[in-house]
Amino acid sequence: MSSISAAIIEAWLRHCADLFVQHKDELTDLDAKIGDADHGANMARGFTAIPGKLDVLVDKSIGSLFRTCAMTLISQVGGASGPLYGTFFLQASRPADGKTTLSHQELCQCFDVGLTGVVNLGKAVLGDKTMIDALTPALAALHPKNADSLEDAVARAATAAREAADATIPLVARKGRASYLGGRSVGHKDPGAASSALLIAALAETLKRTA
Amino acid sequence: MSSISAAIIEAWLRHCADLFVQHKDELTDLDAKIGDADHGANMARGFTAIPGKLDVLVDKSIGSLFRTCAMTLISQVGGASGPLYGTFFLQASRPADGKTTLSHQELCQCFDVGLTGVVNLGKAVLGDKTMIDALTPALAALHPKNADSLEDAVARAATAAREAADATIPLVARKGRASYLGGRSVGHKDPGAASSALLIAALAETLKRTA
Amino acid sequence: MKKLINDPENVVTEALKGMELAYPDLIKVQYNPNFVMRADAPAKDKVALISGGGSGHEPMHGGFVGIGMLDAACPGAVFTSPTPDQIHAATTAVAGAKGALHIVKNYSGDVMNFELAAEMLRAEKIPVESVVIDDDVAVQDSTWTAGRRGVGATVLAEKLCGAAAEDGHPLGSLRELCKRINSQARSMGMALTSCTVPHVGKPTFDLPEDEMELGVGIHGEPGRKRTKLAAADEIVELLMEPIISDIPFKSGDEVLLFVNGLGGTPLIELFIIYRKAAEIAQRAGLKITRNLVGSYITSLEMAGTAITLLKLDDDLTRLWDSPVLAPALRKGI
Amino acid sequence: MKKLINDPENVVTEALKGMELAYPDLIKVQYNPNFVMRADAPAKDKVALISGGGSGHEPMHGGFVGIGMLDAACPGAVFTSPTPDQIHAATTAVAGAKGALHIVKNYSGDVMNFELAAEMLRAEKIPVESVVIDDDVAVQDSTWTAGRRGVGATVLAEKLCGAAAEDGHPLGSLRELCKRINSQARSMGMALTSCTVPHVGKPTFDLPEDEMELGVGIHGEPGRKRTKLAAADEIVELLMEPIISDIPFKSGDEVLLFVNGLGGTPLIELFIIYRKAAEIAQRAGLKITRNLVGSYITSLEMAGTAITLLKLDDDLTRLWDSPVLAPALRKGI
Ligand SMILES: Nc1ncnc2c1ncn2[C@@H]1O[C@H](COP(=O)(O)OP(=O)(O)O)[C@@H](O)[C@H]1O
Ligand SMILES: Nc1ncnc2c1ncn2[C@@H]1O[C@H](COP(=O)(O)OP(=O)(O)O)[C@@H](O)[C@H]1O
Ligand SMILES: [Mg+2]
Ligand SMILES: [Mg+2]
Ligand SMILES: [Mg+2]
Ligand SMILES: [Mg+2]
Repeated sequence: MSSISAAIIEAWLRHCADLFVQHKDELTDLDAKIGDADHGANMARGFTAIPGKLDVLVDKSIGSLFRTCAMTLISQVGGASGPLYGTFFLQASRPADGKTTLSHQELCQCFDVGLTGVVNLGKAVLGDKTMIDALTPALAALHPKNADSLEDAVARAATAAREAADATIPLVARKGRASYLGGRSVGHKDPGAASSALLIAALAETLKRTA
Repeated sequence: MSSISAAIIEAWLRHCADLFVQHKDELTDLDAKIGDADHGANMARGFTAIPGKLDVLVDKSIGSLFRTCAMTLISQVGGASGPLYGTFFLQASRPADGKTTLSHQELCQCFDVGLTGVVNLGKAVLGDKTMIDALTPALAALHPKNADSLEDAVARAATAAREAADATIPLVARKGRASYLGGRSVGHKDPGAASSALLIAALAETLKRTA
Repeated sequence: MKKLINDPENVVTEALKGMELAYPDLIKVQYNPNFVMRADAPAKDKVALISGGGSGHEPMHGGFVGIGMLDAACPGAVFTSPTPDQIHAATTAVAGAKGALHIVKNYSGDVMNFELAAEMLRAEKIPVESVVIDDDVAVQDSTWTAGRRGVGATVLAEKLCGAAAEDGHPLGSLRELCKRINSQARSMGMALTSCTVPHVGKPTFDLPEDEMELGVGIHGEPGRKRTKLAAADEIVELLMEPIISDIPFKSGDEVLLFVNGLGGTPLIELFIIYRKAAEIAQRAGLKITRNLVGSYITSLEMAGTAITLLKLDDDLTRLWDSPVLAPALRKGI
Repeated sequence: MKKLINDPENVVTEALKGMELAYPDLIKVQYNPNFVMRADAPAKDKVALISGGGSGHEPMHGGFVGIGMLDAACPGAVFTSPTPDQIHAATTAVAGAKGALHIVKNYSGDVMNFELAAEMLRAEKIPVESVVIDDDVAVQDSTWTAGRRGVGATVLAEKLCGAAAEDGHPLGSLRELCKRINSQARSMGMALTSCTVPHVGKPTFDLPEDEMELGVGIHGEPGRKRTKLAAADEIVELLMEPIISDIPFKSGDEVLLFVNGLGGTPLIELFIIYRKAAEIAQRAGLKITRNLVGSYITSLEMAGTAITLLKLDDDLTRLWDSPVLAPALRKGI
C-alpha cells in the first residue's frame, strides 16, 4: 500500500475515540504527576465527540474529515491540548482539501504542516517536554524509506513516537503547566507526548486491521 | 479529723490545677466522643487560672476561697462547665462566708447547696448523663456515717463519684451537647461526670497528703 | 493536624488581631475579655444587638458586627461559649439608653453564660433581653434533649434584627421580631468530614471514606446518624424533607433559602446543593424570593453543608433588603 | 473522594444551574457553549469585560459577573481552559460597539483558547483586546517556563477594570489599565493538602501529614517545592518575601493586601494569615490602605492560602472603592 483512503482516515479518527477512552486514566495519571490531572478527560471528551460528527458529515473528503476533527477538538476540549491538536488537524486539512486518497508523500505533507501549526501556536521546541517531542520524530520516521509500504512507515512512526514519549521522562519541562514544576518535572512522562504516541499508534492499528 | 481548714481547701483548689492539666487529654477524648472536644481544655484553663488568683488573695476565709474559685471559673471557662462549676463554688461559698474551718457537717452543707445551684441552673436530673450523676452520689456518700473521719468520708465520696461517673456509660444523654446524639451517646462516659469525679478525688488526695 | 496556625492556644486572639487589622473602619476589637464591636460604638438611639458563641464558626459572629447587623460579638475559645465577663463587657461597651438584645444560640453553655451575664447587667439596671435561637430540626425530640440547637437561623436573625434595630425598633419589639424569625426558620446540616479542634490536634471523630454524618451541628460533634455517602441530590432530599415538614412550610409560602458551607466545602459544591434545594422547594410550592449561599456559619474546616429555610413576609423581606455593612455581609452601602 | 456532587461529569453544569437559580437578578447562564453573563447584557455604551478559565476556582469567574465587574465569564471543565467557542459566544453575547476586553490568566491553554477566539472575533470585526495576567512569583525563571501564572491579581484586575469600564473608559485605555494592574501586582500561594478533580476521584498529589507545598498555582498542581509543615507566621514570611522583593515594593508604597483561601481553608485561618502579612508589609514600610480577605480564587477543596500585593495609586484606589454588585463581591450598591 502506498496511499491511504478517506475511509481509512475516517476509521482512524473513529478508532481514536475508543483508544482515548481506554487510556483516559493513564493519561490523567501522567497529568496528575506534572500537570492538573485532566489530560485523559480532555482527550476522551474531544475524540468521543468526533464519531457523532462524522456520522452526519456529508463531504467525506480527507480535508473535510480533518477539518471536522479539528473543529470538534477545538470546540470540545479546551485546555492546552484542545487548540494544539485542533490546530494540527486544521493545518493538516489544507493540503488534503477535496482529496479522497492521499499518497504516502501527501500524508507526510499534511502531518508536517500540522506539526508546523502546533509549533507556531505553542512555541515549544524539541526537548521542551511536550507533544512536539513525540510528534517530531514520529513524522520524521513516517517519510518513505527504501520505498517501503505506508503501513510499515506508519508502524515505524508509531514506534518512534512511543519511544520519544518515553524519552521525555528525564527532561525538564519548559512549556505548559509542567514547566511550573521546574526540576520536579524530571522523572515523569509528558502526558501530551503520550497522547501523541497514542494518536499515531491508532493510525498504525487501523492500517493493520484494514490490511 | 472532723473538720477542714481554709489551708486544706486552698491546697485542694491548687491541686485541682495540676490534676486537670494531667487529665486534660483524657477529658477531651471523652468529650470528643459525645461532645465537642473541649472539656479537658475548659477545665484546665479554668483551674490553672486559680493559683494565680489565690496568690494575691487577701481574705483567705473558705467563703472567699470558694468565691474566688467560682469567679475565676465563671470568667475563664465558658462552655457549659464554666457556669455550672462556677455556680457550684459560688453557692458553696455562701454557707462558708467568713469561716476559716468547716465542720464535716458544714462542708456537706456547702457542697449540697453548691449542687442545688448546679441543678437549678442546668435543670438536669439524675440519670441525664451529666456531672449531676457523679456529684449527687458523691455528696450523699460524703455525709458522716458512724462518726467516721472526714478523711474517710471524702475517700468514700471520691469512690462513689468515680463509680457513678463510670455508671454514666450506658446512659442516654438528655442534657448538654451529648443529648443531640440521642442513642449514640450510649457507651461513652460523660466528660462532666468524669471531671466531677476528679474534683472529689483531688480533695481526697489533698486530705491524704496533709494527714 | 494541618492548619494555618501558630500556637493552638493563640488561634482565637491571633484571628481577632487579623480581623482588627483588616477592618479598622468597621470594627474595634477588645482583648481580655475578648469582644468585637462596631467602630462607631456605643449605639446611639438604637437598641444594641449582641451575640456570641464559641470560635471556629467564622465569619459568625465577629464578621457580622457592623452597620445594620450586630453591635458586638463575643468569641469564646474554639467551640466553647464565651464567659459572662465577655458578654457583660461587650454589652456595657455598646449599649445605650435603649438597652441590648442578646441573640443566643441554644447550647447549654451559651444559654447559661448569657443568662449569668444578663443577671449581672440587670443588676446594673441595663435593660437587656435575650432570645434563644433553636432552628435545628436534626434534634428531634426536644423533651429528651437540651432542645434544638441554634444554627443557620442565627445569621438571618442577626441580619434582620440588625436592620430593625437600625430602624429604631424598641427592645421589646426587637425581641418579638427575633422570636418570630426563629419560629419561622428551620435548618439541618450534614458532614463529609470531621474537623480538628486546634488544641486537640486530631479530628473529633473518624469518618470512613464512604460514610457521612447526617444532622450535625456546628461544633464538630457527630450527627444524629451515620450513613453511607450519597450523591448530592439525595443528601439535599434528606436535609430538605425534615425542614419543610417541620413548621410545616406550605405551598405558596415565600421563603429565604440559605445554603451554608461548613468551612471546608468549596462554593462549586454549594451551588450544586442550592440547585437541588431550590428544585425541592419549588416542587413543594414554596417561592424562593431571597437567598444566601456561602460559608457563613462554619465548623472549622469541616466539609459539609447545612440548609436553612426562613418563611418570609413583607416585613422580613424589607428588613433583609436593608443596607448592611459588616466584614462578612454587605448590601446597599 | 468526598464531595457534595452527583455524577462527576455534571459538576460544572449543575453548579452553573445553581448560580443561575441563586442570582436571577444579576446574571443569566447560557449552556452549550457554557457562559455566564450580566442579566442586563449586552453592555450599552461601555466596553464589555470577559474572562474565563477552568472551573474549580469558584467564585472566580462567574461570581464576578455583575455591575462594575465582568460582563461575562466562560467556565471550562474543571481545571480546563474554556474553548474558543465559549469565549466567542460569550463575547458576541455581551459586547456592544465599544468592543471587548479579554482578561486571560497566563496558562498555555487559556492563552491559546482566548487567542483562537480573538481571531474569530476580529474576523467578524468585533474590536477585542486581550491582557494576560501573570502575577505568580512562585514561577521564577520565565524564559524556561510557560511564564508566570495568573492568580490573585486576576480578581483585582476584574474589579478595577470593571469599575473603569463602567466609567466609560475606551478599550485601549482599559487594556493599558489592566496591564498596569498586572505589572503592579505580585502573588504567591501554598497548599496544606492536594485536591481531587471530580472525574479523577483521587487527590492529584499525596502530601504527608507533616509536609506542605510552596508555590502552588490554582489547578491542584504540585508547587515549586515541598517542605516541612511550618507555623503560619513562618509560612507567611515565605510567601511575603518573594512578593515584596519582586517588583520590588518599596517603603511608602500604598498597597492592597489580598489574603486568599484556596477552597478548604476556613476564614479563622485566613485572619491569622492576614495578621502576619499585614505585620510584614508594615515592617517593610508599606501602607495597607485597602484589602480583601476570603476565598475568591480557589482550587476546589484544597487547603491553603495565597497572598497578593497590589501597589495602589489614587486612580486604582478610587476604582477599588467604586460600586460593584456581583454574586461574590458587593460594595456600594
Ligand atoms: N506550548 C505548548 N506546545 C506544545 N505542547 C504543549 C504546550 N503546552 C502544553 N502542551 C502539551 O499539552 C499537554 C497538556 O494538555 P492538557 O493537560 O490537556 O492541557 P492543560 O495543560 O491545559 O491542562 C502537555 O503534556 C504538553 O504535551
Ligand atoms: N444542663 C446541664 N446540667 C448539668 N451538667 C451539664 C449540663 N449541660 C452540660 N453539662 C455537663 O457539662 C459537660 C460538658 O462540659 P464542656 O465540654 O466543658 O462544655 P460544652 O458542652 O459547652 O462544650 C457535660 O459532660 C455535662 O456533664
Ligand atoms: Mg492538564
Ligand atoms: Mg464540650
Ligand atoms: Mg464547648
Ligand atoms: Mg487543564
